[in-house]
Amino acid sequence: MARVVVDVMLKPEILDPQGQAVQRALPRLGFEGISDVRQGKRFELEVDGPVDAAALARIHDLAESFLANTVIEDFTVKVEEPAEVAEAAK
Amino acid sequence: MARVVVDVMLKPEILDPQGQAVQRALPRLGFEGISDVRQGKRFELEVDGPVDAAALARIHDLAESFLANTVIEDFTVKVEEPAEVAEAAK
Amino acid sequence: MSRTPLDTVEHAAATPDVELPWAELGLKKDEYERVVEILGRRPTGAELAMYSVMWSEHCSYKSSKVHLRQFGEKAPESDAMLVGIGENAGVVDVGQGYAVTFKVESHNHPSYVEPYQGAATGVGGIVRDIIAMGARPVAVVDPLRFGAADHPDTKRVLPGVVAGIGGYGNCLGLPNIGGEVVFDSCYQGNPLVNAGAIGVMRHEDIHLAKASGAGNKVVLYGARTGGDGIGGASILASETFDDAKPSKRPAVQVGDPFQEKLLIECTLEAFEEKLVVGIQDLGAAGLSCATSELASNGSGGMRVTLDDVPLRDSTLSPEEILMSESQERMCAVVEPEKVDRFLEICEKWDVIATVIGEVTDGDRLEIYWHGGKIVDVDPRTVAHEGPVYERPYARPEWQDALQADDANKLPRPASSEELRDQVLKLVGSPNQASKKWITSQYDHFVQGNTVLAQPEDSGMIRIDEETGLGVAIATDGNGRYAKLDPYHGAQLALAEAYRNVATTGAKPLAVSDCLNFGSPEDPAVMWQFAEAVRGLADACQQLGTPVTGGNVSLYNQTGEAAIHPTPVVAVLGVIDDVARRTPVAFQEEGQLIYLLGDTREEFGGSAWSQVVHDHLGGLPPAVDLERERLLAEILISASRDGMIDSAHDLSDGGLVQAVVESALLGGKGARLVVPDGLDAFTFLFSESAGRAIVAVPRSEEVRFNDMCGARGLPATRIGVVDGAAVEVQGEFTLTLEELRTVHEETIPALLA
Amino acid sequence: MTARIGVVTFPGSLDDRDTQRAIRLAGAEPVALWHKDKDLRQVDAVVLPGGFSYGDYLRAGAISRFSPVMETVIEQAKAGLPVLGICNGFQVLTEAHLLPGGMLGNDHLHFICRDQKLRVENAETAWTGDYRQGQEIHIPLKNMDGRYVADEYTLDKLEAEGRVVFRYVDFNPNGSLRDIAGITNEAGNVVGLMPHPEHAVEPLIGTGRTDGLPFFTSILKKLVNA
Ligand SMILES: Nc1ncnc2c1ncn2[C@@H]1O[C@H](COP(=O)(O)OP(=O)(O)O)[C@@H](O)[C@H]1O
Ligand SMILES: [Mg+2]
Repeated sequence: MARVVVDVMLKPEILDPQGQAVQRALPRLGFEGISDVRQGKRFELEVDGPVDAAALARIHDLAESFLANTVIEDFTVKVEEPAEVAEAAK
Repeated sequence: MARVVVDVMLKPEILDPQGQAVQRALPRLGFEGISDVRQGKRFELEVDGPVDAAALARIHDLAESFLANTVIEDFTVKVEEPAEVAEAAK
Repeated sequence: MSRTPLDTVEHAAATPDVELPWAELGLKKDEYERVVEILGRRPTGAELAMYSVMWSEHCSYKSSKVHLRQFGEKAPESDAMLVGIGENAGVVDVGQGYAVTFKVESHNHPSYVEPYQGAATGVGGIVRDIIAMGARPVAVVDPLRFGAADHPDTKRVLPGVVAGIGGYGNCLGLPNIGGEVVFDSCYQGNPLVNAGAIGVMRHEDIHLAKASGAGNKVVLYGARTGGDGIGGASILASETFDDAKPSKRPAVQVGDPFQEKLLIECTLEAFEEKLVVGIQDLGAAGLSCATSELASNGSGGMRVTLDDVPLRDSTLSPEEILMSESQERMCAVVEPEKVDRFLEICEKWDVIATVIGEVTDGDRLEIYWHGGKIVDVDPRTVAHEGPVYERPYARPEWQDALQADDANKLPRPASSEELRDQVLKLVGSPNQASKKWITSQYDHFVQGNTVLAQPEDSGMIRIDEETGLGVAIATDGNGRYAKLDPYHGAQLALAEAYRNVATTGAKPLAVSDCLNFGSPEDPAVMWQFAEAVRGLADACQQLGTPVTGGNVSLYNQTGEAAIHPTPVVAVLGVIDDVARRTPVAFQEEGQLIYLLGDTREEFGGSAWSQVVHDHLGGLPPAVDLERERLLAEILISASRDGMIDSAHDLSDGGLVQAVVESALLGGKGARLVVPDGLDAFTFLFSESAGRAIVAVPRSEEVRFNDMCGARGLPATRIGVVDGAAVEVQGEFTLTLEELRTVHEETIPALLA
Repeated sequence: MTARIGVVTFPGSLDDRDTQRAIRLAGAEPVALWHKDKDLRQVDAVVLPGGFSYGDYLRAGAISRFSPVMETVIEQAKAGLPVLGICNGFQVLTEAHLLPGGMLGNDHLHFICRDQKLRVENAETAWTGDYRQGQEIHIPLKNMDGRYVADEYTLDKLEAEGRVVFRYVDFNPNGSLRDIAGITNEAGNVVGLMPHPEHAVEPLIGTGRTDGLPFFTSILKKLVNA
């Protein structure tokens, strides 16, 4: 079993009120030096069977047609390496 | 300027209805072979200056005290490699 | 679009042959030529941007203007009207020094493309119109129409739209107190997302969108300007989807309700301290609209430095800044000595505010960028003197055949059994079923002044805690009626909203409307539009309720197929003490149920004909506005004198639908007797207009009957509130449980 | 003598005015508190009202929790100041760790607005004295993030110590664990709940019930008798 991660972020030209709210709060928390914050969604898909090119293509379609609305959002699809999976599980 | 990514996911033992809703919709969309979906948040922070150990430690604190509520969520902090940044920007 | 060198006015004058992309921006050749004629030279890129968005169908009303004039020409004398058509929203006097502003607008196209954000920003836009009048927004309503309930795309669009309306309105703290949800395959691909808002202020707080007083400062405040939604609403809503050219690809914005909430609070605080001379919200056409309208309505001119506009994206060209439809922005005109205080209030609420220009004593709107003058226009030519089309219109040739296809001739139920089955089918049909799954996603309680909300006949808000003064609002439209006869269909929409307001005990005062139609370039659609406007204007004149403002949404069609003509009408009413409001629910067993009005065999466009026969043909119910007025007077008097304990107007679905709703809401059944002279089927399903049912306590029966008799309103005793079932004597009995199941489970089963 | 009860306005607070009205109707004096001020203006108790403070961006209550006023509220709550968090206020209290556990999105993923039936499980907190133990009441509920979660240990502990103050009855509107609608801290001075008592204080308005008024009379009595 492998994990495929789909990250969905608002397109750069689109307002991201959530990211802005976080960014505006940072100075109050004593954090300086972060010039921009964007907030998006992360989907972790556990895929049965091998994550070959065909499987990735299907997940790409899924992301494009369902997980993201490409009118306002961009997405990326990545296979998570086992090492990362292990680390993330920490 | 570098990008640091903080991924925040619900703890595994906590019900994730959003992920489940996605998963339940998959068969209707003609997708098989995905055994689990979890949905979380992705924060992209644009950091001024070098992302050294000190900067990362501060972002770790930020994630722990603010970006995630560790009562219910886990998080990971990653520096995004320039290559990835380029790819994501595609 | 940015070119080097900067396309200044000077540069434009010196380079008459430069080709500008006027066609891509949606201008017709003759329109472009008029711009050149007005200016006496070619426009600069920035000027072209302004003219093209402001002359779009959405902003200029170029196809509808010639018809809309009737609302003014036929406006009834009304003492209530304080501000009429032409401002951001009309204002009505409701007594005790209070004024109320309300308006309905469409966000149809964006909501199809991105249901959540499209609908959310629709709420945001209408609320800014209300604040711009000087009022505190107190409630929203949302008349919605979708394709067939079981169509897969409805399942994509509806939940997003509802979540968006809720997400935005709930976050602003505005109770949602009414609306509609209608399913019909004619809206497939063209859902109608209309949103209305009401605001309250004291008379002296009314503000207008005008810039006067040379030297006064123009302050832009709210969100930074970004590259999202450039030409979005204006151009998107002025075209059908299939001819969208690449440059006009859907441009949808993301709303930030939190920012808007701050905007409300800081604007109201500035009003309170009398810091604002004129104000305008930024909606469609963004800064182009705000600056040209403020300048055009005022006495002087205006000079703006575009470099001072706070940007989210530093690469934006001046044309883009002028066209951007970034949400949650407002523009105020403030006297110089009050600017500091104004900025301080913005700062208190963490709202970015910047002086971007000032009022001049000339009559030009001048805009500067990087030191060069890129706009120099007479603002009236941009804002108010756009093209006006007398589009050809013609009654479609299919209209006769449609009307001849008489619904009264459809096969009727042959047995009591069949009658009973059809009642169940009606009550559980998507259009008649409970909309609770939807309306429970809206906050009804916030602000603590909600007297009535869904599923009452009208929403009602208390506006004065001491005296109990309140306002009521209902929105209605029936595209099926309007398709059969647009003139009377529009009147029926008005009549229904008027009746809904009166049913709750409030006196109808004024009207706003949202006219949703297909492409004005189709003469048949244009005829529907012309007829609907004429019908509405005539009816408003007769009912004494002036139109205070509204919105037109055209191009709601895919290819050749236009939506049903769908005029949606909002009626605002006033009630001097909300304590005497009349609810829909049956209150007490033993009370007598009266049917007010006349019932005829009228099935054209009815819910019965749709649900049982999937049929649309014949004529809609007859309109009798004098009767509507009388019915309203009786309902209001009865509420004032405590003669009735509940009331429900009859509309689509007819009497049986109304009785079932009153019964389910009150948890009390009804025993009905078919009155003499009517057959059970007509009694239950006819949609004759001008009717309502009321529940009268026995102690009031004589008094109530006397009142109706004296005034000449037919009142027929049809039954009694009783038991746990709806029984039609000699025909059938349906338990409340059975009814509740079909009524409440339909929508969740389709959508959840 | 009456009690002064503070109501905090955060940017995005919605029910602050309504809460002030409820306090007034109960006979106490409402005092407006501003999120940027650390000063609590010598109030005898504080209500954190409902709404979408900071748009509920990031997490409901997460940003407000770092506001200047909360610094003082946290400090004084620990010293015994009665604090009531309603809806968004409850979320702020969990984010501030004045109450255990956390709030997540409703399990059905929709905003929900309804007249909710509750059972009073603890009538001894500062805010519930005017109820009877076990009393069933109806209070409007309206939220997007109303699902109370905590680990099993915390839940067991809350129950064992009688710190579950309200439970949903007949219908769990958001997937809250163990039907929890409201909880209190160990001392009983800090209470948080999702439903909105301030919307159930006038017979004509909202659902037409007044089941929420005892919240405000309870605290008034407690403060005046103290
Ligand atoms: N989208 C909506 N938003 C808010 N309220 C709605 C919506 N749709 C329907 N309602 C409410 O549900 C009730 C029934 O709607 P409807 O049958 O259209 O009323 P009527 O026939 O009296 O015009 C009314 O109170 C109406 O305001
Ligand atoms: Mg009605």
